[in-house]
Formats: sequence, structure tokens, C-alpha cells
Amino acid sequence: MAIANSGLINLGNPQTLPPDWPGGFWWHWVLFTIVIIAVVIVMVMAFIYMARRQIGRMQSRVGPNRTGPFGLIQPIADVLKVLLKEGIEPANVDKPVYWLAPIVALVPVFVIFAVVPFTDGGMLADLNIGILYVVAISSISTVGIFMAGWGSSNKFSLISAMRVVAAVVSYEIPVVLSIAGVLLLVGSLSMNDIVLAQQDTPFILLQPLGFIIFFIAGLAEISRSPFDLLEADSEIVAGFHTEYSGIKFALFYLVEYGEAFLLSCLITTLYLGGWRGPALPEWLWFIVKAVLVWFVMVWLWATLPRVRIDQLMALAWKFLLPLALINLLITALQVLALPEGSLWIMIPINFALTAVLILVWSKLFKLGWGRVEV
Amino acid sequence: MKFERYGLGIGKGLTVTLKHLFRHPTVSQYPEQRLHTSRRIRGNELVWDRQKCTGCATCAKTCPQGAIEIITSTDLVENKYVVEKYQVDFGYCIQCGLCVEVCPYGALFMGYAYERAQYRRSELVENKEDMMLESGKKQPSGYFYPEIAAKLPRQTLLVEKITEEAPWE
Amino acid sequence: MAIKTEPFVLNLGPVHPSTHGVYRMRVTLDGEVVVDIEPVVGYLHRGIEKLAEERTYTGVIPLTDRLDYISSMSNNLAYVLAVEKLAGIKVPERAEYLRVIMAELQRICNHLIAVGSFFNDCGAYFTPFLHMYREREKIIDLFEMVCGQRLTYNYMRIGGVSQDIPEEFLPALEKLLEQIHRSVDEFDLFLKENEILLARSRGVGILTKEKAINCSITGPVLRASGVGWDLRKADPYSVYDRFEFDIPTGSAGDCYDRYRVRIEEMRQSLRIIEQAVKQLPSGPVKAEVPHLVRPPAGDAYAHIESPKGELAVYLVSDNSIAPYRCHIRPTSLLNLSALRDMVIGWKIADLIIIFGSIDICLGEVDR
Amino acid sequence: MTLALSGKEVAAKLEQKFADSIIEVNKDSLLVKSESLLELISFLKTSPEFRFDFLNTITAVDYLEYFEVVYHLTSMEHNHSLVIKTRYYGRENPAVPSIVSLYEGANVQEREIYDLMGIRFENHPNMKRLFLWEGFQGHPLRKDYL
Repeated sequence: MAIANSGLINLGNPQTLPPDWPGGFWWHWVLFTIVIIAVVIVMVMAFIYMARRQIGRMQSRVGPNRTGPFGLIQPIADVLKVLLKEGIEPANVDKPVYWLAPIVALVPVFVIFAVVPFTDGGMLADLNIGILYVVAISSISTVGIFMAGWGSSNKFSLISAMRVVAAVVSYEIPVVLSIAGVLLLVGSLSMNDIVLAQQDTPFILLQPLGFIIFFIAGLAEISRSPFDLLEADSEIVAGFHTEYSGIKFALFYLVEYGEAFLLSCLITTLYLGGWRGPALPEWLWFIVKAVLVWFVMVWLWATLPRVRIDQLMALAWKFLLPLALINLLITALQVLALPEGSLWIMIPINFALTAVLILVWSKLFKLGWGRVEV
Repeated sequence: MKFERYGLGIGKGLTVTLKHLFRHPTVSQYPEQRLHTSRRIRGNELVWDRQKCTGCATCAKTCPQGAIEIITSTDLVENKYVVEKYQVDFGYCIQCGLCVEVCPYGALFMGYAYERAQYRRSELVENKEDMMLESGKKQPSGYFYPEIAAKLPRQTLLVEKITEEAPWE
Repeated sequence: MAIKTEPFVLNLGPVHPSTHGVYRMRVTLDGEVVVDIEPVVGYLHRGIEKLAEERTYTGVIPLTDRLDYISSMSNNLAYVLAVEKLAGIKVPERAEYLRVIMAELQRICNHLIAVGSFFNDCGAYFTPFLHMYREREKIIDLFEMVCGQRLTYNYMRIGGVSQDIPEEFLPALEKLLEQIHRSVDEFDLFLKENEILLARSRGVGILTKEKAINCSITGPVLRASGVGWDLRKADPYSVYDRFEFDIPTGSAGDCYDRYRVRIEEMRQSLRIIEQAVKQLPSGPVKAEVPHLVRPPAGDAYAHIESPKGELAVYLVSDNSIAPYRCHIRPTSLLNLSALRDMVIGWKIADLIIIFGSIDICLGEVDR
Repeated sequence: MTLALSGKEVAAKLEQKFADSIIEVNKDSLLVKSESLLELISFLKTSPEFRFDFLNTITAVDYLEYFEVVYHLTSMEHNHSLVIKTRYYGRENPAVPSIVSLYEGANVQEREIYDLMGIRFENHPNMKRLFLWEGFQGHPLRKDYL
């Protein structure tokens, strides 16, 4: 079904560089790296603006509307403000850890965008192990967050850091298993191939259960509501970045929303058909889908209370992990059993199975254990 | 935690927030868009009528914070008190309105304005020239004076402003 | 093999987003589990009881506004009832009804904040909180119309209320009641059945009946534990014996029950207000009371069912114009006295919501 | 309506058991000796006739020559209430017995009274200042505190 592409650069013609491009491709790499970083930062700003306006309206407020037309310049104003602020460093911090933490958290997020296909082949590197690379790199951010929590020598930060490590370690598994379901259908690890394979049907129809698991686990992994235990402001003040200010705080803020954009991009790529779509240009379709995913995330954020840490862990291990395994098994059986080109049969079957499995699991399994005797 | 409602409860909550997305926001944009305060508002200033005041100092006695300072001298020719100093420290004033309520001659009014922040505490001390009713600088509010209240604009009420429905509801 | 761990002392407050003011707890944690808490109060202690001794009886009323600043009307009411009991003052009918209307509006106001901030403590990102603030804003508009202030009302007077309601009050109240009815239904739609809220609050922070009574806990917290004790029924003050209403009680005594009891109480308050508006007589709103009240020597204890519980004022008079002693029963402080038993063994996230479900106001805890 | 039990009735019923501990009987209150306070309140709490299971409030008043501690008790079962008073004469180290063993709600109130009025409650588990900081000089609610 899929054509495995290899090669580091894959723009337009997958095989070769245009012959009239002088001087090899190093400058070209640098240029596109800068372009992608710029795109990510602009999208992060757009996401921040959108989240604030949307939550504002959902809370029957207005949201930022003073800076520029409709408050569009608000994120830029925020960035300027936070850059000009004094970077306060508490007395007892573990200095190297404290200073390195924002960078360690930030770099992986940007690095992952190298393999996100914004258009057909419009990516910095069409790695043939694309999705594996995403899974591998995305966990490194957690190290940065843990470093921040530890290095701040603040107890709230430490609790937050322990929570995030526990959550990411647990949720990595359902994430990978649900991605594996997609990979069985595609037969390739390349991100571009995943999109190419969704020519007829986006995988959300073929993999409804996988989508739900990936969405929930992804939310938990990037600590968005209702799994935002990482910075549960009513419990542990601001979590790991309690002691950060100025530009270091800005970097964490960028990580937070960069991860949100990344998750939107991944969901778009894996389940919503990536850049595919009629009429509009490919990149616009991609952005529209990513924004749609973000809309849902903000919507949940504005509505739901937060779960507790034991419920969070129980949800991963008792609910998502078995369902992800079952999903993988079903997908494997279907890929083996069904003949080529008749995948549409999977759609009703999978939706029915999803409903049944969720009902069964909801009825049977208890999440969290409540009070502990001390 | 069991999902015994299969996420239906979450779904209901999501509809509420979605509905609000299409409703009018409740808030008003303050410095540009001003709502009328209550006609009886106890603004953070006092308005003092020199003609009516007899210098009896009931207001100063009743002030729970001791914010009103009044010094009078006797005018033996006209057989009355002359108010020499009438000074209110609005840094201490809690706008309880008891002074206005007890004034037996109707010479003291709460102010209608509410934006009286200053940079220094000393600027909050106002004497009788600042509070004079005749100077016309200050609008008295209708607190305990229904005849003044009747002339003031009607209070903007949120109950009347808000329609809880989305355009199609 | 168990890994050896050390307990971990966390200082929660006095500056913390969820301590509803400046409450401070020294929490001993084992991982995330609360092993012990030691409350530290007094950061907002203003000595109101001492201040009251050097003010006139009327001059104390603005001070009571600042006790539980979320429900000033109820505080005013408790205080003026005590003075009236001490001095034997008869209050005109219309004033009694106005007092009831204001006190019940204040109860709705307080419960809106209590429930809203409880949701906030649960982690719902300000949405229910702001929706409830919107409703509270409507009530506060009416209070502003009546008494000219939005938070420190200073409306009740010894022997009545300060002023009669303006003519536009009743039509606005009618609209308000209808809108709040609708909004309370919407709040129920919003989070009543939310799985995450149920998981977070059901069975969490259980307070048994016996414990609640023994710890002098009153108000919605006591009623959520299944004790139908409401002073409006048990010891009717003002004109509460003329209205028909129910006392909502919980069964389990957990955080969810406390939240439900508050919501149901809002509905009952709406019922009381509707009846009070129908029965509202005309006439004077203030008895002929001199501004400087001089009650005979003696003592009086008046208690009301404030939104947070039994709010009582114990006044001792020595026949001067100022109270000799004015003790205020701190509802919030006493409601906190069972906190330690409720939170031990729960996680730090539960500590926050159990604390939030008690609904305290630091102005009243510290006085 | 909560029935405020009259001091005389209650005193008559308590006569045989606490004959010498009741000093004064008023219209709505009982003045008892502080030595037998704990025993008396414990009897009132447990006896089926009274069942004062709920402690409304404890407060203290400084009458200069003596301190008076006032207990407001309510029975939720019978819906009646009673006021118990006890006195300590003198101004140095006043002390009355603590009733925390009977009502846990008394804990913070007794600490508060100790903090603001300086009355020590004997056998209180944690007799420390509540609002003011350790080392604060004097007790503000006393009439001689300036």
C-alpha cells in the first residue's frame, strides 16, 4: 500500500535535488530549519491567542482584545513583556540543572517538527523511521521538566516533576501501541507515507479506538487538561516552573504550547489525513486540521476538572493499555484477513467494537483507590 | 472512579461550554464602556452643603473610623456655629454612610463618583473646599436622599442586560 | 522489600491559590499522601471583637461587614438581632421581610462562590467559577441598588433596615429569580454528572454525623453529613416560620454531598424569596430607635443560619453606648476543626478539594 | 423553636447530684464552680434527659474583678439550649478546666480564648496561641490591655 521513501531531504522530487541549486544542501537545511522554527513559533502564538479567546468566550468573557485589532498582537506583547522581565534565580537552586532545564525541554519539541509533513513531502527530513523518531525524541522533554522540578529546590516543583515523570512513563505505552495500529495499516514508519496511505479514508474511521486512546494518552503526555497535574495551579501553585521567571519561563511556556501544536500535528498526520483535502492548498488543510484538534483540546480544557494522580495512573494501566493492546490485535487480524482494497469493511466493525469495548471497560474496571491508611 | 455514565456527563458539560461560545460575553469594557452605578451608590467621597451645615458634629461623632474632623467657632452676632475646618481623611473612610444617615439637617451627601484613587495617602485628605456642594464639582448620590436619586440615571442591571440565549435559541 | 521513605513537610499557604485567603497548613506528606496537617491561622486577624468594644452599637455594623466578606448581609443580620434581643426592640414587619429577602439572596451569592471555587479547586479551569460569578454579579447589582455598595453592604440597622427598597427593585428581582433558576439548572447540566468530578469528590473527605456534631460543625457541611439541623427551622428567627421550604441533606457526608446540598439550598432560597416577595407588607422599614442605642445591662446571644453555618453574636452590655463584649461565633473556624480527620490518608489534591468543600472565609476565621 | 431551658428548672433537676457546685441560678443560665464544670457538662451531655450534644460556642468576658467563661450548649435531639457560666476570680494566671475531651469543637475556641483573653484551659491538648504569634505580650481582649 505504501511506498517507502528514504533519503534525508525530500522536497518535491523525492529522489534528487534540483540540479541548479548550487553549493550542496547545507544552506538549504539551515534555511528550512529556520523556516520551520518560525512556523512553529508563529503557530504557537496563534494557538495561545486562540486558546485565550476561546476560553474567554466559553467563560462568558471576551479574552484579550486590546492589543492590536481583536487583540491579535497580544501574544507578541506577552513575549516582549516576558523577555524584558527580570530573571529571578532563587538562592538555593541547583544552578547547572536549573539553567539547563528550559533548553533540554525546548530542543526536543522543535527537533520533532523536522519530520512533520506540512505538505506532500514538505518536511525537513522524511526519515524512514519518522514516527519512531517522534516517539523517541518526544520523551526527552520530560527530562527537562524533571530537571526544572528538581533544580528549583522547591517542593511544589518537585511534586510536579514526580507527577509528570510518572504520567509520561505510563502514557508512553498506550501512545506507542495506538500508533502501532496505524503502522500496521500503513506498513511504513515514514510520516509522509502515513499521510499518503490515507488516500481513501482517514485513519480516524479505520481506527476509532486507536484515535480515542491516542488522543487521551497524548493529552496526558503533554499534560493538558484534564490531565494537567503537572501545573495543577490549585494544588501545587505552578508546578515545575514555580521558580522560573523571565525568558526561562517563556521557554517553558513555549514548550507547553509547542507540545500542544505537536500533538495537534501528530493527530492530524496519523488520523485526520494530514495535508489531504479538496480545494484548499495542502499546507492550509494541515493547519486547519491542527487548529481543529486544538479547538477540541481547549474546549476540554475549559470544561473538565482535573483527575487525581492515582486515577491518572489507573486510567493508563487499567483502561488505555488493555484497550490499546486489543485494538492492536484487532487491527492485525483485520489487516491479515481482509483482502487488499476492502478496508472500508473495517469502518463499521471497528466503530461497533469501539463502542462495545468502551462500555465493557467502563462498567467493569474501577480507577483509583481513594484513601490510603497511614 | 468508574465511567459508569460512559462519558455522558462529560458530554453534557461540553455542550454547556459550547453554548457559551456563541453567547454574548457578560463583561463590559470598562474605561470605554461605563455602566451607570446605583443611584444610591456610596462613592468614595463626601459632598457637604455649607448652607445647611450647623456644625453640630454629629457626623464626626458617629463615624466609626474617626475620619471626619470638624472645628467650629461661635458667631455670637448671628448666634450660630461657624465651621472653620471640615476635613475628611478618605484614607480612613470606609464609605459606611452612617454620617450621611445621621446628619439631622441634610447637609452631608455621599458622592456619586467612584474613581478617586490617588498616589499618596496625603492626597486623600479633603477639606471643606473640596467637598463643597456649591462648587458643583461633585455630584451627590441619592443615598438617603430619594429626591436626588430620582434625578440620577437609572442603574445598569446585569439581569436586564444579559439575555442568556444564543442567537438561535 | 519496601523502600525507606521520609515524610516531607510542605508549607501550604498562606499565599497559595487554593487556601481561599491566607490560611496556612503545614502538611506532612508521604509521597502525595497526607500524613498530618497542622493549621496555622491568624494572618488576617484584625481584632474585630476588640474594635467593637470601642464603637457605638450602630458603628459596629460596618465592622461586621468585614467578617465574612462574602456574606455581609448575614453578618449584619446576626449582629442586629443580638442588639435587638438585648435592647428589646420590635422590628416592623416590612423590615423583617426585607431582611429575609436580603439574607436569602446573600445565601445564594455565597453558595455560588462556594461551589464555584470548589470546582476551581477540582481543577475546572475557571469556567464554572466565572459562570457562577456572573450570577452573583446579578445579585450584587440588586444589593448595590438597595444599599449603594457591592460588598460591604451595611444595610441592616438596629430596629430594621437602613432604607426601603427602590421601586425598580421588585421587577428586577423577579427577572433575577427566573434567571437564577435557569442558571442553577445549567450548572447541574454542566458538572453534576461529570465523571471526573464524581471520581474526585464522591467518597472523598467523609465526615460522619457524630464527628460533625461533636466538632461543632454547622451549615451545609453538617447537613451534608445527614443531620437536618437548620436554625431557620430549628430556631426560627425573624419571620422564617412563615415560609415553606425544605432542608436538603446529604447522606454520605463527602465532598460531592456538600456540593449538592449547596446547590439544593440555592433552590430552597429561591423558594423562600418568592414567598417573601408575595407576602411583603407595606409600612415603615425601621423602628423608632435612637441612633445611639443604650441597651440595659445584661447579655444576649443571637444566632442565625448564615450561608456557612451558625453565625452567632454574644453581646454583653453595661448600659453604655458601646458593647462591653461582642463575641462572634466563628462559623468558618469551627467548620475547619474536623479538617484534620477528613484529610488524613487522602492525597494532596484531595486535601485541596476537601478544604474547598468546607467553604470558609478567612475574614471570619481570623476576625 | 429552640427551647431555652431556664436555669432554675435545670438546677432543680441537678440538685441532688451537683448540689454544691451550682453557685447561682439565673433566668437563662447556670453559674457553676469551675472545679465541677467538666463533670457537670459531661453529665448534661450524656444524660438522656438533656443530651446536650452540640456545643455552640465558648466565650469569655473580662469583668475586671473576675473572668467569666460562657458555654452555650444545644441539644439537637430535644432542641433545647442552656447557658453555663463559670468564673475565675483574680487576674493572675486564670484557669478553668478544658472540655475538649467532651467536645472537639472546643479545641480552637479554647485556644482562641487563651490567646485573646489569657485564660488557661487545664488539660487542653495543645494550649498555644491561635491568632497571635508566640511571644506576643499580653492578651488583647482583656479590659486592661491597651
